Amino acid sequence: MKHGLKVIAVGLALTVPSAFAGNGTTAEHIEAATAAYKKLAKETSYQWTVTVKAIKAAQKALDAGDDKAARELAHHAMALVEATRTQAKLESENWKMRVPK
Amino acid sequence: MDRRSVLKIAGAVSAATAAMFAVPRMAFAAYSDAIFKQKAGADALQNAYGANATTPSDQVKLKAPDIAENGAVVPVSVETDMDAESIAILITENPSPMAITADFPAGTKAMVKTRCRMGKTTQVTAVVKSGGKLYTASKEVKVTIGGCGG
Amino acid sequence: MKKIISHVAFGLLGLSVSAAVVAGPAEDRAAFQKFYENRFPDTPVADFQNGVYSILPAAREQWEEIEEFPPYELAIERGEEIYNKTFANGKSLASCFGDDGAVRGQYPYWDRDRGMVVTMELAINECLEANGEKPLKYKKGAIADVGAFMSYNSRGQKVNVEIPSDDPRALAAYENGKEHFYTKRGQLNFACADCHMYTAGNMYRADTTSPAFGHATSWPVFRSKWQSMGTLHRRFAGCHNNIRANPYKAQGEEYRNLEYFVTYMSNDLEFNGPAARK
Amino acid sequence: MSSIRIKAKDRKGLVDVKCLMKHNMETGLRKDKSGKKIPEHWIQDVSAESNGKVVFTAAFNTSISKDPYLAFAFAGKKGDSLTISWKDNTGATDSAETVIK
Repeated sequence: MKHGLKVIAVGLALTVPSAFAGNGTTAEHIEAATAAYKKLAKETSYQWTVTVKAIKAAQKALDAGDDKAARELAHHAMALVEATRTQAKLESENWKMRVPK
Repeated sequence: MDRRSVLKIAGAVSAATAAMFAVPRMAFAAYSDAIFKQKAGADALQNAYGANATTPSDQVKLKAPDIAENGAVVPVSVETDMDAESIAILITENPSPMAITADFPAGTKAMVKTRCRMGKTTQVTAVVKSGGKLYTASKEVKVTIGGCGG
Repeated sequence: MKKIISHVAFGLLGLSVSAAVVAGPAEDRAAFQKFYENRFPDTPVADFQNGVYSILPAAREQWEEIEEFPPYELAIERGEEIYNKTFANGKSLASCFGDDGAVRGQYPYWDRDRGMVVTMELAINECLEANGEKPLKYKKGAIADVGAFMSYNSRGQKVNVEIPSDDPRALAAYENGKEHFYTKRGQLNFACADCHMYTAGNMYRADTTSPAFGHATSWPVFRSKWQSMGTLHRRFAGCHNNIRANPYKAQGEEYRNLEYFVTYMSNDLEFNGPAARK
Repeated sequence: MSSIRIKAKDRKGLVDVKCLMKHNMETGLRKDKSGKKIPEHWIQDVSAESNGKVVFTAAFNTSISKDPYLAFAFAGKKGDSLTISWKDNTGATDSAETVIK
């Protein structure tokens, strides 16, 4: 149960892993999020609809010239990818607890 | 009700489509914008029945759910043991409240069942016309939106 | 824990078979069905095939009104036409599934030759393709109409999914479906079991979740929300969207295995499709 | 094939009628994908006739659900004919005939 809450918390968090914060152009940040999403999709069967939406929204904001919003959305997408990965990792074992005996 | 002009329309329609559908000549009940496009229920009643003074009556049996499963298809039925000529159903919160009028010639039971659309939580009123007077029963139907099915 | 020890003990005694028997699908199913019987003691077991209406009397009343003249009757008619339509090669779906298509009870099944789960919808399309016809789209439209016709003629057939114990691949497919059912997915972090087992009957926003016991019996359904017919896999995809997980491909391996598991869990109920749902 | 499906059963001198009419019942409030309003299109009048005599009439608003359902009952008997017809706001009509069971 604790694990479950953690996943939601990460998933909803808008803030970013700090290592990622400053460097690179916003376009690069969007690219990085897209690449991370694609990698996740290859490695697990877990993907969230919101991640794709965030990436698209980031691109749209960038195209509209809103660099700050685009960057935040790219970071949000990256956080969602990380949260999905955490979920996949936890669930690879945790599902067994839910099977009634 | 202008029965003759209704017959005329029905006749014309049936002539026009006889080759395709072989629609028999028959009298259609009178739809009219004056009843069904009215924004106020009382005006709709006035235009349908020539009166809008109503009396609540427990002899009017209105059946509708407390909470609609889906606002797009809410089962509603009205029935009465009174000797009735017509039944109407009004849905207060809809853009034009009058949903249906049903007329019963002699020998037909004063009962009608249908499925209605309700855009939001609303009062539903059944009106029975009997002996020139209007009797009613009302109830609230809750329409919820959102959730896995909504 | 005790159970594991006893398995080990059996194994040591040379009764290795019993481990598989004790912990296998049959035991899963017994525990699964028992869970719902305990959670909804007022619902007669056979009634679980009616979905959420088996536990919600107020909704049931409206559903029964709809069932007086259900919208899926038009789908059955359309389905019958498609079913009897002659292919370019002179055959028809009836050549594959018999005069009335009353074969619902045979699906889903484990196809030993191909090592995969075969559902009724998949079989319909394979029949079409084998006869040089174009396959149908899997979620709605003609496939749901034909399915409605075939299911209607199959009403009352017992759900009797088999997981052949002599083919480990069948058990693996079952286990894959089972894992899917109990695994949390999507941003909302829900497993099928969270909504449709452990909190079945609770309100989620404006809706009450249905028990998963009986989930697979009534398809295809006419759903008021869709204002059209849809297949079980259409609903699977809708559920995944709701929890913000990417849906899987209709009739892909993931959903076929999930159907295999969910239907097996409803063994001994009856197929009662098509049905009307909210 | 007619757009109307009828079930009519004699129950001790009272004929129970249930019918479903295939019709979109467009309210005029819906928009299509391009954002254009879909014009209202709905059944306005329904009439039932048995052995040449009108036994039931109804008028509908757009608030009657898609594929309208109607149930009513009249004095009649097994073997009698029953014809149900509708007319919509475009002037289109359809009808279906059945024998009471």
